[in-house]
Amino acid sequence: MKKRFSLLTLAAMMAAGISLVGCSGSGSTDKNVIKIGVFQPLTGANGAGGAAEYEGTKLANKLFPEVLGKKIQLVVVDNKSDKVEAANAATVLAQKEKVNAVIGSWGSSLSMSGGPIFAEAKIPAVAVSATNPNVTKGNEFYFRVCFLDPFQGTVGAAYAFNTLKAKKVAIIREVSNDYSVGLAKFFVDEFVKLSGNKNAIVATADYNTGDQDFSAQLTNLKQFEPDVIFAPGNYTESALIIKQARALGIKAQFIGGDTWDESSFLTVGGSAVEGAVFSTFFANDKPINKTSEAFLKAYREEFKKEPAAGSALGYDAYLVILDAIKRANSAEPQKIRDALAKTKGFEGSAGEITINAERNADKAAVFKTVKDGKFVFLTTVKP
Amino acid sequence: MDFQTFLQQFVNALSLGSLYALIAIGYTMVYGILRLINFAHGDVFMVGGYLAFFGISSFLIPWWLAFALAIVLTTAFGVGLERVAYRPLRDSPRISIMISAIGASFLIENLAIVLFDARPKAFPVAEFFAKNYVIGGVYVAGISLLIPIVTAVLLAVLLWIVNRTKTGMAMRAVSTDIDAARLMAIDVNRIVSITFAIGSALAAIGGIMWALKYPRLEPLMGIMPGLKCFIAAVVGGIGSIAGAVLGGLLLGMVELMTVAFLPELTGYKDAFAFILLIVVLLVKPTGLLGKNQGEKV
Amino acid sequence: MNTLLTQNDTQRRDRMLTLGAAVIGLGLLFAFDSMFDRFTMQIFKLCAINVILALSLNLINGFTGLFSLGHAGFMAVGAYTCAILSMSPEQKEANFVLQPIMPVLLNVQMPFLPSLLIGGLLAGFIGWVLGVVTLRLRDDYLAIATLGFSEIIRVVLTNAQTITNGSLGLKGLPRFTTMWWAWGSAIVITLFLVLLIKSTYGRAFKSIRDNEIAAEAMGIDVLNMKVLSFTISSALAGIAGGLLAHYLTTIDPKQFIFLKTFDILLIVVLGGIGSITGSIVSAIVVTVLMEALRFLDGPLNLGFMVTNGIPGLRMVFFSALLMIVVIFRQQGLMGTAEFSWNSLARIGLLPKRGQKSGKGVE
Amino acid sequence: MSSLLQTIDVNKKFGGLSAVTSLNMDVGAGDIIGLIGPNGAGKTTSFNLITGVYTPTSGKVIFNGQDITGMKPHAITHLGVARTFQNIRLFKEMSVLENVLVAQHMRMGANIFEATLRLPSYLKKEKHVHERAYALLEEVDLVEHAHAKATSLSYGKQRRLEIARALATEPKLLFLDEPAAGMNPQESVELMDFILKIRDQFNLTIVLIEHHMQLVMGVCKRMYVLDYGVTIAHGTPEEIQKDPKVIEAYLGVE
Repeated sequence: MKKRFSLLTLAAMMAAGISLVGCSGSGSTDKNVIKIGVFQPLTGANGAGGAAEYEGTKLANKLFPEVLGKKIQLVVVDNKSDKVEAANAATVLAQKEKVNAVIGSWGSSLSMSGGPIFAEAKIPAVAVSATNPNVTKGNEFYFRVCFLDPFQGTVGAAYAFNTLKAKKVAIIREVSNDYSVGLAKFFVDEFVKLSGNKNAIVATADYNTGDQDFSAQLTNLKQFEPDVIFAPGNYTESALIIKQARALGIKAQFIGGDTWDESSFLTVGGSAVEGAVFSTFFANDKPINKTSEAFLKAYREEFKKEPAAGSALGYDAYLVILDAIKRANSAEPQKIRDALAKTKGFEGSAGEITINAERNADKAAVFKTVKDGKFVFLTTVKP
Repeated sequence: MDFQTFLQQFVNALSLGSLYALIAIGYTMVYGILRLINFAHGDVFMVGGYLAFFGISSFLIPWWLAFALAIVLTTAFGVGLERVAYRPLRDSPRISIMISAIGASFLIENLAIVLFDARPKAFPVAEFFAKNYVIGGVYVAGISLLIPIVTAVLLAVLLWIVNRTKTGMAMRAVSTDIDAARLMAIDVNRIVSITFAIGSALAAIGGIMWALKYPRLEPLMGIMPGLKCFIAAVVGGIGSIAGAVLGGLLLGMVELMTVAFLPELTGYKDAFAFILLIVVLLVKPTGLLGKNQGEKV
Repeated sequence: MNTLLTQNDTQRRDRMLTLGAAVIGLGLLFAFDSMFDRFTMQIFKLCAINVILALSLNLINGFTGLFSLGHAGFMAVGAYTCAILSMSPEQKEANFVLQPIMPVLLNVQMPFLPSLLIGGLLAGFIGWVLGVVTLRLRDDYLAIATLGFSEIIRVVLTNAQTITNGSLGLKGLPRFTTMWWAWGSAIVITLFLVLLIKSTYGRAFKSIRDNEIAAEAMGIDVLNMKVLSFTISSALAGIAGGLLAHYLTTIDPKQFIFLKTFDILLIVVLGGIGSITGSIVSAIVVTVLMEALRFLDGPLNLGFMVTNGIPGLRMVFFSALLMIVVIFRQQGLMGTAEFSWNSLARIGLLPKRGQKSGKGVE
Repeated sequence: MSSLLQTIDVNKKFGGLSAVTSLNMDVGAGDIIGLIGPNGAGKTTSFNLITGVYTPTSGKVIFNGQDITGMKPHAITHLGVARTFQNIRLFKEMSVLENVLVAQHMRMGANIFEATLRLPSYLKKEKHVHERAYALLEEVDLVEHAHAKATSLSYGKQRRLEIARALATEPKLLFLDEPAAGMNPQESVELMDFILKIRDQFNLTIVLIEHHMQLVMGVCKRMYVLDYGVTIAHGTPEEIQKDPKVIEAYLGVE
């Protein structure tokens, strides 16, 4: 009896499972709809970043729902901040939903998981804030609307050397995070080059993603009395680092990268992050162009809060694709791809975007600092 | 490394270690009674932190009231967890209970993602806790002074409960032999509930202290502290309250001192706890202060 | 009334049925290969990989009764070994942007099969070392020690920059894991495990699970047997890891966090701890459901209201399912039962097996 | 008389507690020896010390001229010592047949490759152990239950299965821990005959723990009486029955 039960349940489960997979791909093949896939982590470790970018894309879709007289439909898949899930999610977009183009994903490693799948299906993908060079390297179909890790590391070093006149720099990096390790390396290379002093980097400390206590590392760094501490990494860890550094009496200037551009950085860091400087894509207190102005207005109305850089870029990624479709006068993926590659001087909310031969965006970096508990625009650094 | 720096590192380690100790006590109590690795302990800890957060941020009640409410609600949550997930399996093979614990942990985490949102939240730290002090050139955050005191007080209270009260005696009886205790007319279910209540209250206090020291909340924040505090409990000798405190302090020391003295090994920090665990298990499986218990043949 | 068959007839029938099923199965694989679209194919391949993972975890947890939580680590070892051995020097140079790869490893390039096998062997070897060290520990201590060990492996992979490319991970691995590789491996490994479990070694494993002290007293070298089972299980996990790496074409240390082991455990528990059939069915069902239930995370139309999309709901479903099964149906879908043609006969889908000849029963 | 098993001054302490003190047993080949005493007298502990479950705190265990003190249980079984358990320890999820087959694993000498590849050499061994297993089950009258789960058997049958399983390891020396526990008088008498039968048939030496006096007195050639871990008497059943110390130890017990 029991056995009969389990065998029957088993059969039922299998049948249900298979039919579910079969029919869940009910993506309409309506000719008058253009589908853009949103390939983002909405849950898991990268959930926050993915959600911010998605907000921007969603807003853009609301403002510009049509192109070439056709409706644009966003197809959202959650890649769960997990590589296996990301590969599956990418396959859903490419094979089942047959989207015309893809936006995403937050997190370079997730983008890389989807990369080969989009390339094989010949569907263009536009990364929003994935800054690892490997995302677009060797993949004819992956583009991005942001700059790269090397660039951020380099401008960070230039800022530390030229503007802050730093002599002694310490590094604290998140070893289990490719982003942080990458930025740190390019920062060090550039700073040593600029200062001509091989010993200008006085100390390097490491930590792991998810760590909460950095007091040992910071106490070690403190002995070297650095002028500047470069600390690229997740905003939550970074905010805790700065907080703990101040509690340990470290007065050095902190510099970071675009990941700090998140309101939680301010709330977690509190008064400790006052004066921290970082490079990013976008400043919301000073619209740099008309698109920027329009975006800020609409975003504030829609979400009743200040946008993160990721949201602006998510907005831009959508517009860049829209622009490419217009120029190609077709929603055919291959043609969108070719048009994307020719994007030049496109006015995005986070600055002008020119797609170069490596399918990366040539654009300026924005420097911001924290003042009175708010992000404040400092300066722009061109490549 | 000069003496000042060493002293600073020592204080850092003491502060982290006493936080570990605080959570490890709860772990060791539950394990001591049920021989169950409560994988969900870390998640109860997370719930404690979130409840305090919602009290302050959403309901705008004073922090002390929010803390008290969070501790009470988390305690109820822990007792409920035992009812639902562990009690039905009390006489099942150990593997089943362990799977149930893993499942419970999984479920709480995923529910937290749905209910609390996956994005990290900043814990509002009251002025009172945010002060920093400089004592003889050593920088100490106010909260780092408070945690060892809280841990010491709780340790004293628990030792008193376990060794001096009737409930404590019943707890010890259940932990030695659950069947014999039943025969002695001890209400085992009640004792287990009380143990879970104490363990969960400790987890809640630990969660709040953690959030005050590292003011960032996220649904998965309990996993690593949970594992590490379990390790601390094992190292100290499972079932031994003093051992848990010792294990917690030791783990804090090992983690921070390795980073301090061998900075090039920092990337391996999370491995130290596990290496310490494996070494202790192999050399002295009962932990530093634990007692031996063999299987009857 | 069912026709009564003699035992010999039954055996012949079973053999014919098995042969028939194998032919049909092979035919189906061929049909799927040409029929399914890319997406369904991806999921179908993932099913095979999860079958291997579930079976290997079941060997140690279900058949030998050792609660091990180290599977993610062994997968990682297999995945990395296989990837590094099979990538071309150019791909490696392109990947190692921060620090160059160790020169010894740079120019190694092997075909998929030897890479996969070496990955499995290395995972097995590490499993053997870990087994010798930790298998004298009892259940819950063993669980936590193996979990710890898998985390240690991950931490080492993250930090061994010149071997693994650290946190940057590896990308651009050749897409070797075709349907035939995935299912071929799954079938070979299933066959191997069935034969192993049914052999005297399988009986020895199960005796340890059922009563360790009695097993020892019956002359079973318990520690040795545990180590053997653990080593095989680790090696198979390594092979699954290698297949996974070349299925995804990109790997990094973070994906092998210990929570990955819990995913496999979910499959094993749902299928029935100690049932090969259960693990296979459960691996397929869970993999398919993981995809099929994706809609739970998106906006839901419940008829009376439309939710805004609750990311994470899908995982709530799976964790709740796990809890319900553990509490209400501890033995999982199949318990320790296995599929056999007789079980089909018993529920009336095939003629009944005759009474056993020989010894007069009744 | 050549002795098969000798324990020389074996002591076992748990913490501060002496469970067995100065155990000096001498068992000759072919003997049936009884080990009796009140509950908690250290009888099962003595078994565990000899079969390797516990390591003696001091003293030596000599089996067949070889020092087996501190050897692992499976190694001792390999040398030819088998046992049953007081609290039945069958392999619960396995069939009756499989329980007996497991016990032959050690003697099969099959390596894992021939076993998983089903090489002819292995199939031959497998056939042999199956035949032997059926023969042993026949011996204990359990053939009809061969494919039933071990735990589905009645209590008495489970005890018989434990004996069959122990015999499958091809022992020279067999320890039976309360074989008659839970049996009715009729069954006990049958058991007595059975013990004598297997002794002769398999050339065994048997040591048994039993509370059932009739059975012990009936089959044992000599016996040892333990109380609080101390051997208070040993000798033939007649001598034991008259020993005042034994009577005192049992007074009020039964």
